[in-house]
Amino acid sequence: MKDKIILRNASDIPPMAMSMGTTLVSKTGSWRSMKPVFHKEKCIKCGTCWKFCPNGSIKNGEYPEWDYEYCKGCGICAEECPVKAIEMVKER
Amino acid sequence: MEKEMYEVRFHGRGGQGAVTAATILADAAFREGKDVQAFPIFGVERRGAPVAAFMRMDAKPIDIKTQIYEPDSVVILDPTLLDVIDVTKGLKENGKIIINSSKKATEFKFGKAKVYTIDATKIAMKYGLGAKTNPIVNTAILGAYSKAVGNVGIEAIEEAIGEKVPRKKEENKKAAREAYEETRGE
Amino acid sequence: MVKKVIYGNHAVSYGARDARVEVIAAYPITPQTQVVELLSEFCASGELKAKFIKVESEHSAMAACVGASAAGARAFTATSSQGLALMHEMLHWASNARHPIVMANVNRAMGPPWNIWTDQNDSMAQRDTGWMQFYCSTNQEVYDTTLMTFKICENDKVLLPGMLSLDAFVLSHTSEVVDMPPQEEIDEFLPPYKAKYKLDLEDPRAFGSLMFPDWYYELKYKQHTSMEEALKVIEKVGKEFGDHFGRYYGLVEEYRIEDAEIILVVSGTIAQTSKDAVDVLRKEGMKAGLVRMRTFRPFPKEKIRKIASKVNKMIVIDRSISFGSEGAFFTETKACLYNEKDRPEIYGIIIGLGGRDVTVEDIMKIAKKGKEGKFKINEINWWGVKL
Amino acid sequence: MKLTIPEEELMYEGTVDCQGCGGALAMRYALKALGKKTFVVIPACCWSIIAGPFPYSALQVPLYHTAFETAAIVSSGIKAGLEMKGIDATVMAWAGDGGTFDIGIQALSGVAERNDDIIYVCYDNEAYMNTGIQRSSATPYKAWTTTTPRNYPKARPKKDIDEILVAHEIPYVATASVAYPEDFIRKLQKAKEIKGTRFIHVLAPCPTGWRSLPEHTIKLARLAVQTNIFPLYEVENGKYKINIKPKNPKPVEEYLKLQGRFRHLTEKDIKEIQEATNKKWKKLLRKEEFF
Repeated sequence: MKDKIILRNASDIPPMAMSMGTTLVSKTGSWRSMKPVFHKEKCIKCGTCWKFCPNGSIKNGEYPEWDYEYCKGCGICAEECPVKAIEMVKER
Repeated sequence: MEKEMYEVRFHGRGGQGAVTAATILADAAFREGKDVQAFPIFGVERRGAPVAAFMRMDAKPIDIKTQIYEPDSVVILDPTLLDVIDVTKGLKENGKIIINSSKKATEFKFGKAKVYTIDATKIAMKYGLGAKTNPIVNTAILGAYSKAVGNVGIEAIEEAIGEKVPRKKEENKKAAREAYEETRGE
Repeated sequence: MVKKVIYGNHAVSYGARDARVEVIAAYPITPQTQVVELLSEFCASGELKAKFIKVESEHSAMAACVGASAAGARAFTATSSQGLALMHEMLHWASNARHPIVMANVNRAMGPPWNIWTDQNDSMAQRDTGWMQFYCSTNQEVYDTTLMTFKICENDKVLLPGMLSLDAFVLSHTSEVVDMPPQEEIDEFLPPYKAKYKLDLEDPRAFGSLMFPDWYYELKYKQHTSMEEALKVIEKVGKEFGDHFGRYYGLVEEYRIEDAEIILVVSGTIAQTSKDAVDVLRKEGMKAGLVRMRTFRPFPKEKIRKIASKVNKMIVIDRSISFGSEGAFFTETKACLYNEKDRPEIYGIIIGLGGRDVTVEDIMKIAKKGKEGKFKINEINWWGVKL
Repeated sequence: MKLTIPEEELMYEGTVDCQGCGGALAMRYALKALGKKTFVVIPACCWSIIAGPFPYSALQVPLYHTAFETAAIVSSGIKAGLEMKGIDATVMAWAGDGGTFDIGIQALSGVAERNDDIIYVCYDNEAYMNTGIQRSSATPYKAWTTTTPRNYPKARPKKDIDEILVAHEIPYVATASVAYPEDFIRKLQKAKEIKGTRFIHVLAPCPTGWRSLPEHTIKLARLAVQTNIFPLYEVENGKYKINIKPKNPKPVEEYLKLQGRFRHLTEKDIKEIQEATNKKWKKLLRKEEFF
């Protein structure tokens, strides 16, 4: 599903603009200038960060897991975390 | 240009059913094996305003799609129109004029045209067609047409009425038949 | 088989009914109203099992058809003039998204001033929207073309929308005899539409998303190729229709052109009237012929080239005008002949705009004047304009 | 973790919405609420881009892109087509404020008047954001946009689209905010079970156009509710219910000051906005009381 669709010539495309793959090919993680860093010890597993991530880039587990391949670093998770368990730090 | 086709013009007022009359006559002629066309004057129809409609029939297929300029006969649904418009305009020499009127045919004079009259209003009222202020005379007048012109049979007109008239089919057929019986020429 | 004396507008309604359309969306406009009125009755009585969306505008009519077609349904609408103009954006949408929607357009002049009578400026203005365009000249042809257009549009090699045009009043409000075959036979000719591409829960895809220059161009190439392919499909379907019902149709109708010295190129009801003119001219000794243009898009280029190769003179009569240029059929006819070695002299006539009646005498005079070479060759000739 | 909304994700990552996009988040919620048997229709708006360029799609459900003013009616067309094909599913029109309040209102009104069976969601970011922040009729009073410069900001209040839809007597109209996903999802799920035209208006902050920080998206969407600038309420068959009634409404200034689009406001402007907000809130309370 993350595969790029390879198109060579007109015969490879349908007669209209119909999708053949998913946006997972676009790795938006490269957009980040700030990165959410998780402090597990503070986490109360409330799910707030997961709930408010615009792109669903936080996966649900016992604790939240960030999908850094796609996370754009908007900082909503850190801002909304009720116990400040998430910290935005500069990307290197 | 030689003409084998037969063309009829109807005059009435918006709401009197002139267009339907043309369509019923076309339908009837079609039932007798003719190719036909029926159409209104290409305009904006308003209730009460003078309107015209046309019927064209031919034993051969009809190609022509023009309006009718020189009809073989003219049918007048509303006698008050006689004062308002030139109902004989373009009418062929020796053409026929069928008028809804209680007067005798001899009381009218339109050049060489042969005139027929029928009190279609009286007949329409008798069969309860339309309102008192606006009797629907279009089926009765077709009975008169059949008698006067003779190129479309009254039976075919009755059948066509059955097809094209939405309500009071039997009354309309009776009105046409009665008009057919009563129509008199000059 | 049922033969009935019906309006041209009702021929459209019966055609749509017998094509078993599934979704209708339409907005009334003079002189198309009877089309939608009768279809409403068909839907209300259950005679036609279809959803009729009574939209608030023509733009929405076409948009609803687009949606229905995207869901895989057979969709139909009818309009005229200003309504067609309002649809313009969605006409592109329907074609670009490859929806085989069928539309009847009652050819009516564009305002202002208000004019409800016939000419082709409304449909000609939609030339480049990617719709196939067919012009009818009898009520029978209106009915038949409605059925055929679905089959042409839905062909896998075509997948484009199609518009059939009928002249305001001269067909729309004129009653003529129309022969309607039994439903079983129509169903055999036109089976239910099975969309190859559609919105599907089992195979969810996005349609019409952003497309960069890297592939948009190829998509347009494909759209054009399909339009060209339609030339063959139109002829094939016309023949198939004839084999089923005895009435054959092609891209154009050729009338007495075998030995013609002068050929009239005409569309719509004027073409039908022109047949009478040709007959009389022939009786008078002039070898006149007629090509009735049924198809405008795709333009039947090869057909025209073949016909033109045998004559010295052609007169193209247009009931539309591209201001500052000329009539649409005139332009296209000349354009497809330019590189031919032996091309005839071609005159362009504008006639009958806004419903001005065109008579047999008009056509005869035009043919005679053309034969004598008295028309301007590099300009259009306005026939019957009061100067 | 403790989840208060459905876990299933029907939107793929890799979408090109701006950092902190309220519109992307709103779609994530909507698909969670409506599930897999949903057809989505998107007119010209930010989501035309977010949904992915050819040959890719961001949604796990069928999606049709359509012209700016046609979201509502194309949805009706799809619904009609599906019904003819015997397919029972939800059709959701998903349009921005431009496509709803302005260019799309005619078709939307037609659909609502006929009570066509669709859900229409307007994700409202209060300007033409996709074309670069031009004012729409959803832009609030005195806000800056690229067509309402700071020395000549928007002179008219935001159009009350919800009341326009209520006036159509459709079975369900609701407002929502991305800061209250449980409420938004409940409303969508309720709408899903109703037949006819259902209209949900969700406030979706736009950091790019509001000149706010991406991380403030939820905060702003929450403040809009807590200041009564964007009250959460629903109108079911004409009956009003306000979902959140702040005990001590926050001053509008708290909401306005976080947004660069209001940077030029004077004390007087803020006072004026506060008064208008209070008045409108009172009116809403009355409606709830009487209807």
